[in-house]
Amino acid sequence: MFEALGLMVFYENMLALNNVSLTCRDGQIIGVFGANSAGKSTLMYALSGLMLDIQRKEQMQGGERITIRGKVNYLGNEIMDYQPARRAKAGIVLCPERRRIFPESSVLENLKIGGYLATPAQAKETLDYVFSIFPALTKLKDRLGGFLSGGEQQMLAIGRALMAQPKLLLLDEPLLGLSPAIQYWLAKSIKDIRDQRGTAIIVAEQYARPIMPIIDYGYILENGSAVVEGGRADLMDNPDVRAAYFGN
Amino acid sequence: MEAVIQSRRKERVDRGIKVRTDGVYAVSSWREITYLVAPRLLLIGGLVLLPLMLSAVPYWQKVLSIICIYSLLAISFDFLAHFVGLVSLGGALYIGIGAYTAALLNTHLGLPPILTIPLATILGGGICTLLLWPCLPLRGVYFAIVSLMFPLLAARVIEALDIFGGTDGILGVVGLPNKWVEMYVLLGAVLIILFGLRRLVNEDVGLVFRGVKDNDQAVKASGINIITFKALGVFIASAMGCLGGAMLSHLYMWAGISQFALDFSIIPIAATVVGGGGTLAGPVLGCLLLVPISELLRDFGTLRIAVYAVILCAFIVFKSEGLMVYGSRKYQQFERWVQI
Amino acid sequence: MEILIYGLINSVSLALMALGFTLVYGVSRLPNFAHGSLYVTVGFVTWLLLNRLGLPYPVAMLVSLVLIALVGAATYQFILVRIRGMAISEIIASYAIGLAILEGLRWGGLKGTTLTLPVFAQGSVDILDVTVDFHRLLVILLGALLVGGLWMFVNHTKLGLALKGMAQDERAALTLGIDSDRMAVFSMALGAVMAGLAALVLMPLGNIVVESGYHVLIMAVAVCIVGGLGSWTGAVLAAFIIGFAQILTTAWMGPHFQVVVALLAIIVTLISRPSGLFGRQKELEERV
Amino acid sequence: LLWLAPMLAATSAQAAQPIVLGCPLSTAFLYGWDAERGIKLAVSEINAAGGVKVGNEKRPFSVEVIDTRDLEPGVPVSEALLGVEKLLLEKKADFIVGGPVRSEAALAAMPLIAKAKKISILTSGSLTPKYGDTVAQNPDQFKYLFRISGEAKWMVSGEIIPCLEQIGKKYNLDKMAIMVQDVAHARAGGGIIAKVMADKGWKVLPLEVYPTGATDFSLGLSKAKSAKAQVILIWMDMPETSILLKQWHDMKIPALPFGSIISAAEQPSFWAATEGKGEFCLANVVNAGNAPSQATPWTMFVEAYQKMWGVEPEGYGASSSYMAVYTLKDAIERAGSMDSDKLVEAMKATDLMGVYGRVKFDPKTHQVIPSLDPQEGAVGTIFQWQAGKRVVVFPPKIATGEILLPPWMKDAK
Amino acid sequence: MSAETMLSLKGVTKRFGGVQALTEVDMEVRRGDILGIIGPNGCGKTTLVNCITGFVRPDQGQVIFQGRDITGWPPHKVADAGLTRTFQVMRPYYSLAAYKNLIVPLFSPRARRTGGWRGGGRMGDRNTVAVDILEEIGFERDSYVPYKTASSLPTGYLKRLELARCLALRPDLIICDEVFSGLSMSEMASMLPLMEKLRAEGVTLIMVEHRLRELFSLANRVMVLNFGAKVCEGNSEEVMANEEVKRAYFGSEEVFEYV
Ligand SMILES: Nc1ncnc2c1ncn2[C@@H]1O[C@H](COP(=O)(O)OP(=O)(O)OP(=O)(O)O)[C@@H](O)[C@H]1O
Ligand SMILES: Nc1ncnc2c1ncn2[C@@H]1O[C@H](COP(=O)(O)OP(=O)(O)OP(=O)(O)O)[C@@H](O)[C@H]1O
Ligand SMILES: [Mg+2]
Ligand SMILES: [Mg+2]
Repeated sequence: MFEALGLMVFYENMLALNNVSLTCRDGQIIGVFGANSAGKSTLMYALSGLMLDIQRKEQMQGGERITIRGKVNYLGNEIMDYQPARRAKAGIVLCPERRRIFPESSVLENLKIGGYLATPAQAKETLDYVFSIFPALTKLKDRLGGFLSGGEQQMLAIGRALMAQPKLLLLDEPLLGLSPAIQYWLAKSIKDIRDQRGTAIIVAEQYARPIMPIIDYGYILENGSAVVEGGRADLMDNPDVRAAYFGN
Repeated sequence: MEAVIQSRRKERVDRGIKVRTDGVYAVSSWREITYLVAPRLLLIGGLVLLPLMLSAVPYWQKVLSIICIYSLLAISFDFLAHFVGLVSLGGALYIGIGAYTAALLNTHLGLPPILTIPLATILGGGICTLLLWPCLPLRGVYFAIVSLMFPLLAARVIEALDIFGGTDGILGVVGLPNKWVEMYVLLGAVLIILFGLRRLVNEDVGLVFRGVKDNDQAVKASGINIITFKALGVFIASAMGCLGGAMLSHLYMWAGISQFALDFSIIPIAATVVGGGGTLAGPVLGCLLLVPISELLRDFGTLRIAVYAVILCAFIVFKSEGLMVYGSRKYQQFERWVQI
Repeated sequence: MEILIYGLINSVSLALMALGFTLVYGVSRLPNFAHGSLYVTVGFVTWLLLNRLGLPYPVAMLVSLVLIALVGAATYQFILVRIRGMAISEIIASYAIGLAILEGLRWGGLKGTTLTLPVFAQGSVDILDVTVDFHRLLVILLGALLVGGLWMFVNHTKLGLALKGMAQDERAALTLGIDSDRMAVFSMALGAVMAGLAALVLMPLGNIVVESGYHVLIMAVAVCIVGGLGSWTGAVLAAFIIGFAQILTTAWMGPHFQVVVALLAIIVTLISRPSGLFGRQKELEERV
Repeated sequence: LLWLAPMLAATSAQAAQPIVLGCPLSTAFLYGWDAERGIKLAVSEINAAGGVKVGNEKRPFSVEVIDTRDLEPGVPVSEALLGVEKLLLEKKADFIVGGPVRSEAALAAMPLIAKAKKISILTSGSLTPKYGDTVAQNPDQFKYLFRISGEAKWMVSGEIIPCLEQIGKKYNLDKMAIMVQDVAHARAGGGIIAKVMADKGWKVLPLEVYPTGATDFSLGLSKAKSAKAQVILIWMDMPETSILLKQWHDMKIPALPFGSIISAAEQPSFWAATEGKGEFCLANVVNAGNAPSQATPWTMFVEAYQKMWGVEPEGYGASSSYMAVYTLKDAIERAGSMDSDKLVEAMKATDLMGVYGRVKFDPKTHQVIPSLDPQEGAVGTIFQWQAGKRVVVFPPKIATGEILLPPWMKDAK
Repeated sequence: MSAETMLSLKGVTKRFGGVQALTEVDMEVRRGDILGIIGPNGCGKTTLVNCITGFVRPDQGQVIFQGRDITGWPPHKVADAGLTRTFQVMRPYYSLAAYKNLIVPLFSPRARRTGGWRGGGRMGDRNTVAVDILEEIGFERDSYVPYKTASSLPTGYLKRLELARCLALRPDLIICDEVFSGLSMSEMASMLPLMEKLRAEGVTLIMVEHRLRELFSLANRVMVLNFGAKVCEGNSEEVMANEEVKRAYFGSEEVFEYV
């Protein structure tokens, strides 16, 4: 369904992603793990096309030069030069790192804006679904996005991404700042979303413990290269991975 | 063919000397010294010699003085906007206050220009800072708009209350002894301020200013009072503008409410955008371009401003990063194609 | 009573002038400093169509609105898109565009006070002893309609919401499939049409003069900022505050102080409410 | 051959070296372009007739106009001053004729022009008495500066007030409202009129001062209406005055609008701009000849102007600018030299019949001497809009029609 | 332990419009303590930190720091008195290089008075001191990381930069708002000794966290908030044993097990 081949991203002269290839089949949950500055966010940006936008803005301001190479195939099309909005229309939706909530819109409005690509019926249905996985948001409907607490914003960001009716959902550090209970629920919900809606999901995380058990296939990034890949069981059994991500 | 291009990318590399001189000055050869000093020398030498070169066309000497006044404003805008984070559209306020202070000191107290100009710089800066003090907590556009309202208000107040000569302005301000003094005082001021500020923003105090711009909450959390720093920034910037205003009033032997005119707020910003914001030297470059262009276009008569606006637009759109940014990048770095 | 009625008219006129700017800036964070010149252009084009080509009034109005929408869209598509996101450059570039248009018009024959558009309806009525002409009443009506319509648009249509999203965080909007460039073109066109509508409604009361371009721009900016970015209620309220401040000073202190008081009102409002009447900008930015 | 070229150049230059008139004018505005047209008209006439006789040679005039933008809001006066300097330093102007137009700019330019020791004749715009006063106070410094157009003090006491009295007597009116623009000359002028008319027994409502660019005058108008004013005196030089008159018409205010300075109503196009709603408005155009009249045999000026520019003279700067060039020619020919100091004397001795009567300068203030009789001095003109035409109604010596009242005023009576 | 009281809160209450963010919170921290604060998302932890550090003014109640009533002081005065905090949503100076980020606190009045971190602030070369601090909290000195602009740093480094900013001031009390989230296991493991060391140097710590394992290994006392009110306080075993905490914070047995 989705396949990235030989992705390379340079920030000026720094290689942030080195020849990373990644495949995601229909309805799979893929995990991407890596420590700080391994290049997870960069990968997510490249997959969602945001990198193209970042590149353009940088160029305008004459700043550093970003080079992107590689191929992305999605549902039989080569989409590397699709702009992010077009990729979103095609069903690739990113829930970006550091939340990026619309601060001046209420929670409900945030979700409604997220429903830009959805039909009214879909929007309504998804809205109910979002509130059912994050009941905490129900109470906060009218609060401005910017006033939410860190964790609440994280939930909202995920909900908003769901509103865009993704076929492939990219989650960048979804667990950041969530309480253990919500982390646990979120991990469950990710599985739910896949099971109930057939959405394929790629999760980038460094806190692997809650996510690892739900993935179908995983990649470990280190300094921009995918050093280990394998199915869930393979990864769980790999002693290096256990040491780095489970602390035992 | 396609594949070949695919696998190459253009690389930018800092020239060795640039890397080394970012913090430490360990220069070893004449070549390197030249590399460092040449652009600075070009600017200083060029500006110092310009009045002499223009002596055949006295009118352009006058234009040069005006360029300097706009440069002062443009540097002050750039400093406030890109290093303190206050986008101030109050250039006209600084000019006006400076001009009136100098004119009043001169006509009422009879002080000579050698006193009125420094006094107007300091006093004017103080007055502007006091006026803007209540607005310092404002952010972004809100501050910009309030600072835009102040010069309009000042002009209207003078008009409505009919003080300081009302709409007629203050006549009889003493002129400067001769045009060389005019030009060299202004050029000197521009150069000193330019290099002084460039120094300042990289000092520790300057870093605090930049901190305030980037993220004032974090500065607060570091135990620093941001209002004090913003006020200091405004004082530095407005004193520069007031210096320009004081010079302007002595240059034309007159001060009037039109010195609060919008042009003084807008042209410096245009110059900053054209020259490249955040470089301090860029705005001067911008003024050196824009003001003469405007003068050259005078032959177009009424159409002049339209043509000027189109040229301005073209600059902004085609070199959106600003000439100085572009230039220094080309100077400091070289580019080459590398195989991936 | 006079104060009330004329204050109302004045305020609605201000709100009308500001709507287009507020829409473009408040909603999609694109400072369109060519707003005033679009306003004047519509008046001038309509006048040309009316008097030179002899089109009927409604047709002339319609055609010039369509034209101005295209101009607005083209401005973004060909010029502003290259400096998107650099706020100061955007301001200066759009101001320069506005200047070029205005001074071009002036050069092209729009000098002095010769041109005017006909009013929609002749005659006047006495409301509680105050003589008000029909056209001014129409202004109030149209103003109310436009504000209401826009409010609906921004809060209850997908397009409006998308614009709002784009304004707050462009990158996040991109990930949701909101094509920011297309939206910006659209909002510029819409803003231009708003400026045009305001011009068509307000110009018959006065003349088509280049200077009003600058006046409209300053007023629009003031209303938009005092109201608080992106807040409709705020913008309308700000228009009323400034509008009544003007009329009240005219009545009590003499028109003399009209501008002084209006400017003071703006400054004082902003100092006491640092992000405009209904804006939450400052609070949001300072939330840690 | 080498020495021939410079000599040739020198002789040919000498043969036809023009006298440069530098005209700093805000050409995008009425008081700028009307002056420009007046000057150009005079220059083309003079050049067609062979030029100016300086000593023994005939030299043509050439005109250098520079757009000073001083009437434009938001443009600093220093821009205008730079324009003046450009004329002086780069265009090598021998004389400054015309502006700067805004009083403030004209005053500010005084020291600059004086420093260059060039004769300057102010012809349009600025009405401030301060100009002449400044010259009188510093005769040594400012002796090169003259003004050939009207000045506010005379306009008020010599023309407007008598005209008002005349109307008052004729129609039995004695209540007046005054609306002025928020600039010094307008406020001062309005204030003086108020005071004098009050002394003469009129009831005068408090001054209404409108900021430049005001677009709504309804409150002031309805105040005037409810106070039963019969004359509304207007002193505003901004285009928005046509809005005022439209509002006046729409609200059917029973009072006669009297523009002591009302830029919008001076232009022939005013009729179209107000869709005829400006009928009955009175306007002052400072000097005769700016509206068709029979002041002197020089009325051919109006026709020549119309022939050259396709419109009647528009603002109040046309006839005076035209006359300035002729005055200068006269003075140069009498002085027989281009020396500034000699020219000053010649200018002071000017006594010339012109479009608006006899041109003589006050020896102290260098201000053209006004009068109600064209045989005595420079006359002004007040006209009224009647059925699409500008009909001169004051001073009586040159009037071509009677002052009329709007029909709703008669009804009200 | 009868060490002196560093910080005490008395009945701190805060409402935002209709939202009751904090209700009558009392708290006491003694010198050398490491106090953990936990609670579900949106329960008011960050708001509590804001109330203490002056970013938000409490509606009622008192904040007393080292015997001084600092309620309602502006943030810069609070920081100057020696009470600093990190931000949950990182707030670096994006356009400055990472180590230059530390010049700002090193330049503050407090650092110049007390000498700042290990006295280096007074000594002059702030750049060196800045790099020292960064090294200490895990930026490799010889790599390019400390010299990159903050805008290009990934989350993990930014979190540590936050902490570094606090250290530069040489505070008496640091409040860490979720410094561990965003760090990988190994990085967290490397931070734990640093925290211990700080405590040994006499710095008091308050840590708001969701990573319970690491928190419990550090903290000598833990406080639980729910809906803006204090639920219980005690050492980690006591807290984990508390029924109400289980209900409010963990929700279900499964989660409890999972933690
Ligand atoms: N705009 C940029 N300019 C230069 N370098 C960048 C930029 N953005 C990221 N980098 C660098 O690219 C590398 C990868 O960063 P990335 O944000 O992808 O890491 P990450 O794996 O998401 O880390 P974290 O989990 O901490 O968020 C880092 O070394 C970072 O410094
Ligand atoms: N300025 C404000 N206006 C309105 N509501 C606010 C404001 N600040 C915080 N809140 C609300 O107060 C509650 C507490 O927020 P706080 O940030 O303290 O939570 P938290 O405990 O830090 O949560 P998390 O673990 O998710 O960071 C939240 O529900 C938030 O929406
Ligand atoms: Mg990341
Ligand atoms: Mg929090």
